[in-house]
Amino acid sequence: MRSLLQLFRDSGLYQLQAGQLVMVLVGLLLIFLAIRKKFEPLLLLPIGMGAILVNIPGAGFLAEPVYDAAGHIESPGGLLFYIYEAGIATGMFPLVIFMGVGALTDFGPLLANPRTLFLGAAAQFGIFTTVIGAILLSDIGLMDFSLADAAAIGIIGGADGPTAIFVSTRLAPDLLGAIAVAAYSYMALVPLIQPPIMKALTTLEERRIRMDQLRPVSQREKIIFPLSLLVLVALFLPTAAPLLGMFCFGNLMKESGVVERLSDTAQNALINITTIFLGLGVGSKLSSDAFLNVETLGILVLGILAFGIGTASGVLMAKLMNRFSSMQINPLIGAAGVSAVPMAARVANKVGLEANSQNFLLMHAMGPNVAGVIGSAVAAGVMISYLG
Amino acid sequence: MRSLLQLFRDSGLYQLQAGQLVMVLVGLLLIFLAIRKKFEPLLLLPIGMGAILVNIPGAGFLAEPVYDAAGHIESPGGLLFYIYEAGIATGMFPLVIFMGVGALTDFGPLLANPRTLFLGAAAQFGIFTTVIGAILLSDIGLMDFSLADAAAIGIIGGADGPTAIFVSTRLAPDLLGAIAVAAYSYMALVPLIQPPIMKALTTLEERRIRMDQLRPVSQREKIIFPLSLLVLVALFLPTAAPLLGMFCFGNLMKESGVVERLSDTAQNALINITTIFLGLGVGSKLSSDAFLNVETLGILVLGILAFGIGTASGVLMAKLMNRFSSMQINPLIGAAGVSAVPMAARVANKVGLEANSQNFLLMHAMGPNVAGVIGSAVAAGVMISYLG
Amino acid sequence: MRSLLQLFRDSGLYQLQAGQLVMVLVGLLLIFLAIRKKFEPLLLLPIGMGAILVNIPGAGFLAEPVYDAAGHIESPGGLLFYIYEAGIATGMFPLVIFMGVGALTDFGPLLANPRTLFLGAAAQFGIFTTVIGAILLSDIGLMDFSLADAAAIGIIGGADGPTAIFVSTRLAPDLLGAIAVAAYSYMALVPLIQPPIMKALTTLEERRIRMDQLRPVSQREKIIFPLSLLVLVALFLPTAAPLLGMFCFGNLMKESGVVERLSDTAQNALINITTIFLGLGVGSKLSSDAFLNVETLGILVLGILAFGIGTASGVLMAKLMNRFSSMQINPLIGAAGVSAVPMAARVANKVGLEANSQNFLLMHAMGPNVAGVIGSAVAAGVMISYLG
Amino acid sequence: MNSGALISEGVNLMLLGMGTVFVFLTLLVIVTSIMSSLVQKYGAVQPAVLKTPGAAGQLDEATLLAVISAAIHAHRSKQ
Amino acid sequence: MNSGALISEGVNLMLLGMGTVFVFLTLLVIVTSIMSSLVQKYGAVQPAVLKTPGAAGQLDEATLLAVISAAIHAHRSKQ
Amino acid sequence: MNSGALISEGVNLMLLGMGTVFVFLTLLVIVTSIMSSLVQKYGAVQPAVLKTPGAAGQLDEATLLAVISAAIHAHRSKQ
Ligand code: NA
Ligand code: NA
Ligand code: NA
Repeated sequence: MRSLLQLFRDSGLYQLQAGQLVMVLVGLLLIFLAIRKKFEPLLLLPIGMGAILVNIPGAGFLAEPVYDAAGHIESPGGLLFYIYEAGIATGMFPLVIFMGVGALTDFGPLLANPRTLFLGAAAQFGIFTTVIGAILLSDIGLMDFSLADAAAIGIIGGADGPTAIFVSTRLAPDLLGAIAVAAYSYMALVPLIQPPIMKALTTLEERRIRMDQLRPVSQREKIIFPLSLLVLVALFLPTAAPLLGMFCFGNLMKESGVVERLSDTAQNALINITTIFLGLGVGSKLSSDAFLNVETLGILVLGILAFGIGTASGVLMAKLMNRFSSMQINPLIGAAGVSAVPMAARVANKVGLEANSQNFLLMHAMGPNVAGVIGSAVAAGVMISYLG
Repeated sequence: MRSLLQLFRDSGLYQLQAGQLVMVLVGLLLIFLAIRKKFEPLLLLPIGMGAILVNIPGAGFLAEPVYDAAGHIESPGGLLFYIYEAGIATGMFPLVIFMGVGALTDFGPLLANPRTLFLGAAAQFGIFTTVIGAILLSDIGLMDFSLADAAAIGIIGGADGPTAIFVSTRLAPDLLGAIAVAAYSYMALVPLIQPPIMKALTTLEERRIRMDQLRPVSQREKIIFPLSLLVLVALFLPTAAPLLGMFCFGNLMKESGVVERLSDTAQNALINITTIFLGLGVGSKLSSDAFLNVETLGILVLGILAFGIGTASGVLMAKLMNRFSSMQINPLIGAAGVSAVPMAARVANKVGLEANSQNFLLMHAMGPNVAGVIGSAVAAGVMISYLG
Repeated sequence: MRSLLQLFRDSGLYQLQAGQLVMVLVGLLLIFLAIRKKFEPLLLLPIGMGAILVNIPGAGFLAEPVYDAAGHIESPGGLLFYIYEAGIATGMFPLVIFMGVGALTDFGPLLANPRTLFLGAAAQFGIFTTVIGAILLSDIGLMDFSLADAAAIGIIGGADGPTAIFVSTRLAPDLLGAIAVAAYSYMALVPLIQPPIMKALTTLEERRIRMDQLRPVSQREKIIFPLSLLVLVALFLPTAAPLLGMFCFGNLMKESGVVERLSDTAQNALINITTIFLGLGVGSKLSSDAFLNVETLGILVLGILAFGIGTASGVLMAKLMNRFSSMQINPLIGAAGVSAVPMAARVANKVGLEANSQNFLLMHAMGPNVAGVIGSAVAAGVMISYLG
Repeated sequence: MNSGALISEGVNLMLLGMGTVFVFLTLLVIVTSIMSSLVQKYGAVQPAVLKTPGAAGQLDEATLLAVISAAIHAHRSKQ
Repeated sequence: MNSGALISEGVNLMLLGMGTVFVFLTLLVIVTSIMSSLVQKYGAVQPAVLKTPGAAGQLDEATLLAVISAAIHAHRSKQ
Repeated sequence: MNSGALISEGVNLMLLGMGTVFVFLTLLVIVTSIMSSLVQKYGAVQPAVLKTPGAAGQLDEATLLAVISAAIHAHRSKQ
C-alpha cells in the first residue's frame, strides 16, 4: 500500500503543475515547428526535447549531485545538470560549435569584395537599438530588465545562435532559454521577416542592380585572412577573442588544407555531438518559472524588432555606399548582413530574382552574410567588455 | 641499488596478489569470449581490457587525484578513475548509449501490431522473480544481498545492457561489474538459453502458426510514437524518464528525418566513443575484492534464471493471448520479449523456421523485442522509485 | 568617456607586453611551418593557435572559474583552462591518442622479425644521454633543470609525441610547451637530421645489404601480441601500463576484427577530436614566461642531440647484431628505432634506395619503427617509477 | 530488516513492478492504437495541411506568439 | 540605478558598440585589401618560394632556432 | 641536491633505464618468438578448434562458471 502511494507520489500526474504542463506543450510545439516547418531543426528539436525532459516533475534532470565527506558521489546529479554545468555554463559548447562553423565557412566572397564588411557592420545596428528598446520597456515598468539583460536580448539581432548563447551565459543566464528560442525561431523566420522590409526600402531599379562577377580568390588569401582577423582581434578587442579565435581556428583548419582529418571532424562528428548536448542544455533552461513570464513576451517582441532593424540598416547602408562609390551594390544583399547564414543570403537572392530573373545575388550576398557573423561577434565582445 | 629496489617494488610481480592475478585471467577470458566466440564483443572486449588494467598492481588506474590547497592538481588521478567518476557514477554513459540505441531502433513492427507490447511486458516477469530469488539466497544465509542489490541483480533479466548498468549505478554500484558481465554474457548466450525453453513450452502446431504480413507503418506514426511514449512516461513514471526520455529522443532524431546529421552521429561516432569508455569503466569495477566472492556466483546463477523465466513468461503470455483473440500469435515471438535486441528476435525466427521452413517470424518478433526494451526500462523506473 | 577608457584598457594594445607579442609571433611561426612546410601539421597547427590565443592579453583563455559559496559558477573559466585541466593535467588526452595510435599500428613487420625490437631498444639511448646532457647544462650553471626536468627533456629523444607529453605532465608540467614543440618539430625534421648520421656511420656496402622478404604473419599472432605485451607490462613495469595498456587496447580493437565500429572511431573521430583539444591545450603552455627563457634554447639543443644519438645508437646496434648473426640486417633500418612513425621508416627506405635503387627497406624498417614506440614508452615508465 | 520483512518487501516490489509494467504498456497499447487510427484516418489530408512556406510561416509565427501568450496568461492567472 | 541613468548607459553602449563595430570592420577592410593586393602581386613568385623539402627544411630549422633565440634575447634585454 | 649527486643520479637513471629497456624488450622478443612458433605449429588445428556455436557456447558457459568458481575458491582459500 505504502509503496503504491510512493509510486503515485512519484508519478508525474501527482506532482505536475500547470506551468510544467504548459512548458511540455511549448516543448512539443518547438518539436512540431522543427519537424513539420523545418524551423532550424538541428537546434529546436533538441531544445524542445530538453524543455520536455526538464519539466517532467520528479524526473530530476536538473538534480544536483550529492557528495559524501570523502568527495565521492552519494547521489548522482541529473543528465541535464551535468550537460548545462559542463558545457554551457562554462561556455565550452558555443565555442566548439563556433569552431565548427568556422570550418564550414568560406570567406571567398567576402575577400573578393571586402567592402561588404560595411554591410555586416551596419546590420548590427539592430542589436543596439534593441538594447535601448529593452531598457525603455523596463523604464515604463512593463518588464524588468537590467542593462546586462538588455544587452543579451539585443544580441538576438545578431542572428547568430552560438554568439547569442555565449553572450547570454555571460550576461543573463536566466534568460538563456528564451533568448536562444527567440534567436533560432527568428532565424527560421528570416524568409518571412526580411522581404517586406527589403522591398519597402528599395525601388525596383535598385533591386535590379547587377553586380559584376566576383574575382577568384587564391587559397593563400583564404589562409592569411583568418590569421589577420585573429591578430586584429588580439590587438583591439580581446573580449571577442574566444568567439572569433575559435572561429578563425576552425576556418584555418579548413583552408590550410593540411589537416583535412581535423577539419572534417570539426565539421561533422564534433559539431554534431556538441549540437545535441547544446540543444538539450539550452532546453533545460526552459523551466516554467524562467520562461512563463511577461519578460519572455518582451524578448520575443524585441527579438523580431532587432531582426527588422538589422535588416533595414543593412539595406540602407548599401544604398548609402552607392552614393559614394561608382561600383554599385544591390541593396538587397545588405539584408544578408544580419548573418543567419546562409538563409539571409538565400532570401536576398530570391528577392533579387523576383525583380530580375537573370540577377543571381547569392554569391554576392554571402560576403555580407559572413561579415555579419564577425560583426555580431565584435558587438558581443564590446558588450562583454562593457558589462562583463 | 636503491633505485633497482624501487623499480622492483614498483614491479607487478612484487605487488601482485592472487586475486589480481585471477582477475587478469578473468579479463583475458572475457576478451577470448569476445573475440573467438563473438560474445557481445563491443562491450566484453573493453570490459575485459578494463578488468586487466585495473588489476595491474601499482599502475594506479583507479588512483584518485590529489589537489593542493589552491585546488590545482598535485598528482593526477588514474584514467579509469576519471572515466568511472565522470561517465558511469553520473549515469551519463548509459543514457547517451540509450539515446544511440533509440536512434538505431525501428518501432515499425511494434506499431503494426501494438498487442506485442504485452509480450514485452510479460517477459519482465523474469526480473522480479529473480529479485525474490536473490532475497531467498540471502535469507538462507548463502549470500548477502540487500533489497537494492536484489533489484539490481533482477534487472539482468531485462536483457538490456545500458538499463542494467544504469540501475546498478543507482542501486548497487559495488555489484556493477558482475551484473554487467552477467548481462552481456547471457545476452550473448541467448541462442543457447532460449530454444530449449521455447520448445518445451510449445507444441509443434503452435510453433508452426503463421502470422499475417505486417501492415506498412507511415512515417508520421513513427514520429508521433516516441512523443506519445514520452508523454506517458512524464505523466505516469517520471523515474523512468532518464532512460526512456533519451531513448525517445534518439528515436525521434532518426524518424523525424530533419536532423540526419545528428541522428547519424548519435548512431555512430557518439555511441562508439561512449561504448569504448563505458566498457573500460565497467571493467574498472572488476577488482578482485568486488568480483571474487560468492555473491558473483549468485549473480551468475540468478542472471540465467532471470533470462529463462523471462523467456518462459513471454511464450506463455503469447499462448494466453491466443486464448482470447482470433488473431493468432506464434508463441515463439513471445520469447523475444526479453529484448536482447536483435538476437532474441533472430532466435525466434530460427526456431520458427525449424518448425516450418516457410514461416519467417523475424519482423513479427521485432515488435516484442523492442517492447522488451521499453518494458525493462519501466521496470527499472519502478525499482528506482521504490528503492532509490 | 569612462566606457571608452574601459574599452581601451581592455584592448590588447594597452595590455600587450613584449613577451606576449613575441609568443604570438612564435605561434604564427608554428602555423607557418605547419601549413607551408608540412611540419606535423596535425599538432603544430592547433599548438600554434593555442599559443596565439593564450597570449592575447585580456582574453582570459586561462582564467580560472570563480564559484560562489553554493558551488555554482560565478564567473566561468577560460576555454584553454578547461581543456588543459580536464584533458592534459589529467593525462587523459595523451592516453586516448595513444589508444588511437595503437588502433592505427600494424605489428606485422615486427612479428615477422622480432629481433628488430633490439633496434627499438638501442635507439632509446638518445633519451638517457640527453638526461645527462641536461644535468651537465645545469651543472655548469648555464640552465636550471631538476632531475625530473632532465628526464622529461630526454624523452624528446623518444620521438613520440603522446609519450613526451604524458611524461611532461607527470614530471615537468612547466616545460610541457617547449618539450612538445621540440618533439614535434624534430619529428618533422627527421628527414634532415637522420640521413647525414646514417651515412656517416655506415659503408656503402652496409647500406646495400638486402634483407629477405618478411614472412606473412597470421591474424592470430597479431591478436595475441598486444595481449602478451600487456601481460609483460603488468608483470614487470606497471608504471608503463597507462601508455602501453591503452596502446595495446587500441591495437587489439583493430586486430581482433570483431569491433570494427569501435576501432574505426578510435582511429578517426575520437583521435581527431582529442588531437584538436590536445594541441590547443599544449599551446596554452606557451606563455612568454614559460617559453621565453634560456631553458627553452637548452631544450631545443638537447632535443636535437637526443634525436641524433638515438639515430646513431640504432644504426650501431644493427651493425653490432650483424656481427653475431648470419641473418644480416641493413643498418639503415636501425635509425627507424627512434620511432617518429612512419617518417623515420620512410627515411631509412629513401637512404637505402640511394645506395641501391632495387632495395626496398620500408617494411623492414617498420619493425624497429613501432619497436621504438614500445621502447620509449618503457623508458617513460622507468622514469616515472624512478622520479614520479 | 529481518528476513521475513525482506521477503514481503520483495513480493511487494514484484506485485508493484509487474502491475506497473502491465498497466503502463496497456496504456501504451491503447494510446498507440488510437494514434495510429487517427493518423491513418486523417493522414490523407496531410498534403492539404502543407501550406506554402510563406503562409505556413506566418501562421506559425502567429501561433507561436499566440500559444505562448495564452500559456503565460493561463499560468499567471493560476498564481 | 535610476531609469535615466540606465537609458544613458544604453545610449552609451550603443554609441560605443556601433563605433567599435565600424572601426574594427573598417580596419579589417583595410588590412584585407592590403593583404589581398600583396598576395596577388607576389603570389606569382610562390612557386619560386617553394624549395626542395630538404633545402626548405634546413632553412626552417635555422629560422626556427634563429627566430626563437632572437626573440629570447629581445625579451631578456627588455627585462 | 649538489651537482655531483645530481650527475650520479643521472648516470643511475641511465643505467637503470637502458637496462630495463633492454631486459624488457629481450623478454618481449623471447615471448613473441615462442608465441609465434606455437601459433604457427598449432595454427593448423584452428579450424578443428572452431565448434558449432551451440557446442562452443555451452562449453564456454561451462568454462566461464567453472573458471570463476575455481578462481573464487582459490582466492577464498588463500584468505
Ligand atoms: Na550577425
Ligand atoms: Na528487456
Ligand atoms: Na621512440
